[in-house]
Amino acid sequence: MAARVQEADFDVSTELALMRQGDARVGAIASFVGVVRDMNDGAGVSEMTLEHYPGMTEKSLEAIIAEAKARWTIFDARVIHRVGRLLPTEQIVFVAVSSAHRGEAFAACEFIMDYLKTSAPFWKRELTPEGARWVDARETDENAVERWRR
Amino acid sequence: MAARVQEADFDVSTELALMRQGDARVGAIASFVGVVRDMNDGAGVSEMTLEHYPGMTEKSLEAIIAEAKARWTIFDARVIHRVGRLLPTEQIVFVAVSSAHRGEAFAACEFIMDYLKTSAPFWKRELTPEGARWVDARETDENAVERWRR
Amino acid sequence: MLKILYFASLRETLGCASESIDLPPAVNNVAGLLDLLAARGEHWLKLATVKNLRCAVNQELASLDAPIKGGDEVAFFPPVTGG
Amino acid sequence: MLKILYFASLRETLGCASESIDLPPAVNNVAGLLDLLAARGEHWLKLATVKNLRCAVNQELASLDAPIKGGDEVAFFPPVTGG
Repeated sequence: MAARVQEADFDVSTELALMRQGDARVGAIASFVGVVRDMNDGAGVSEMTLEHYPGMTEKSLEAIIAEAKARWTIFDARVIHRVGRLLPTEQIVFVAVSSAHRGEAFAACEFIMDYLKTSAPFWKRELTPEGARWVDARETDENAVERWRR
Repeated sequence: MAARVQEADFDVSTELALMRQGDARVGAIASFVGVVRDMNDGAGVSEMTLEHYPGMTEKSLEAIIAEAKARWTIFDARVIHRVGRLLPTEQIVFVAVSSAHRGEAFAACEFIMDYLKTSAPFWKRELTPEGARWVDARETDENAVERWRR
Repeated sequence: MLKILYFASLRETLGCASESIDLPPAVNNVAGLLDLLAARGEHWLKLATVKNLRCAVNQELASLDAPIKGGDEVAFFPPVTGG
Repeated sequence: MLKILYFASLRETLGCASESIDLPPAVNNVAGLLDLLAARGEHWLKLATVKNLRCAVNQELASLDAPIKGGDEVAFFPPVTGG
């Protein structure tokens, strides 16, 4: 599966090696890692819990990857998204795209992240000194995905 | 040093971990890996040798990183570029940028790659069935860097 | 039967993660289902008025006029915040 | 003394990786240096006519009218192709 949802951490080098080693056409791999910050919307964050919609999550990530492959000449695209309890500085999400040249890889990788942020069913709940709270969606994420509409 | 030139391979996970672990402000890391392809300009490539200009190389990479830091709100930016003999599917270059949010990280990472491609003194010589040849500069790389001019 | 799922803050507000209901013949889209649920009163009223309510029918994002029928899986949730 | 470096295909064509020369007083920019080198004849003539010649003065990219003086390090090379 090009998309995985898991509690366990992931190893970026391992994923990138799998994308390179089987395919000597690959000249470029753009990737992204989302990380838990210790601060959000002005409050300290000591931990975060990620909830998702099993079944729909995987389908929506696969659909985003398929759309990226339809738009750009890319070879492979992978997404790993963690769920459950996460601490600051821990990895949340990994997106990587391989292609012959870097332009397609960068564009498709950013596209996948922008769509994931607005259409994949994950929700963050963070623990602050004032208690637990659900993270609000960002307007900037809606603006980011708007760029790709056609 | 934020920029390293070396013959040895690099481990992306190790580099990304260093960028995350010391700084809980980091919410996003965009990265890029350039890879040796087994084909270029219509000819098979069995190996590649990278030459550089010691001294100027490091200075030019540090200058590109400084310019990226001046243009975007980013925390850390790293470049590793290998030199010497490399085989298809091997890693050539690594660029990574950390920031609070993904937009800055993606833009700065692509900016650094585009400038590296046109201004850092590296030269590729590849071995094909017809013998060794120096790789020609690509016009698309000049176009890519032109986007960032202001 | 219609399966309904609630996620994140909505699940907490409603005190319900999932339920299965008999779909009355008169209800044939998501908006109709929301009216049906709101008629339960109390915090269920919030469901129809919550800001930026998102909905999926059979695990695909859908709008309030999306058709539904017995056997479908309908999910309600706030805007997603992963990544 | 002026240090001159040649890289990549240019190094191979000229058969020279680096040299140190006495800079004549009349030569005060990169273009003047190229004329001086081309006057050696043979393959050195190519240096002044090579397509897309790039140049660095003291390890910074420079144009042909960049000033040079004794003690400087000047490098000539083809367009870069790393990354």
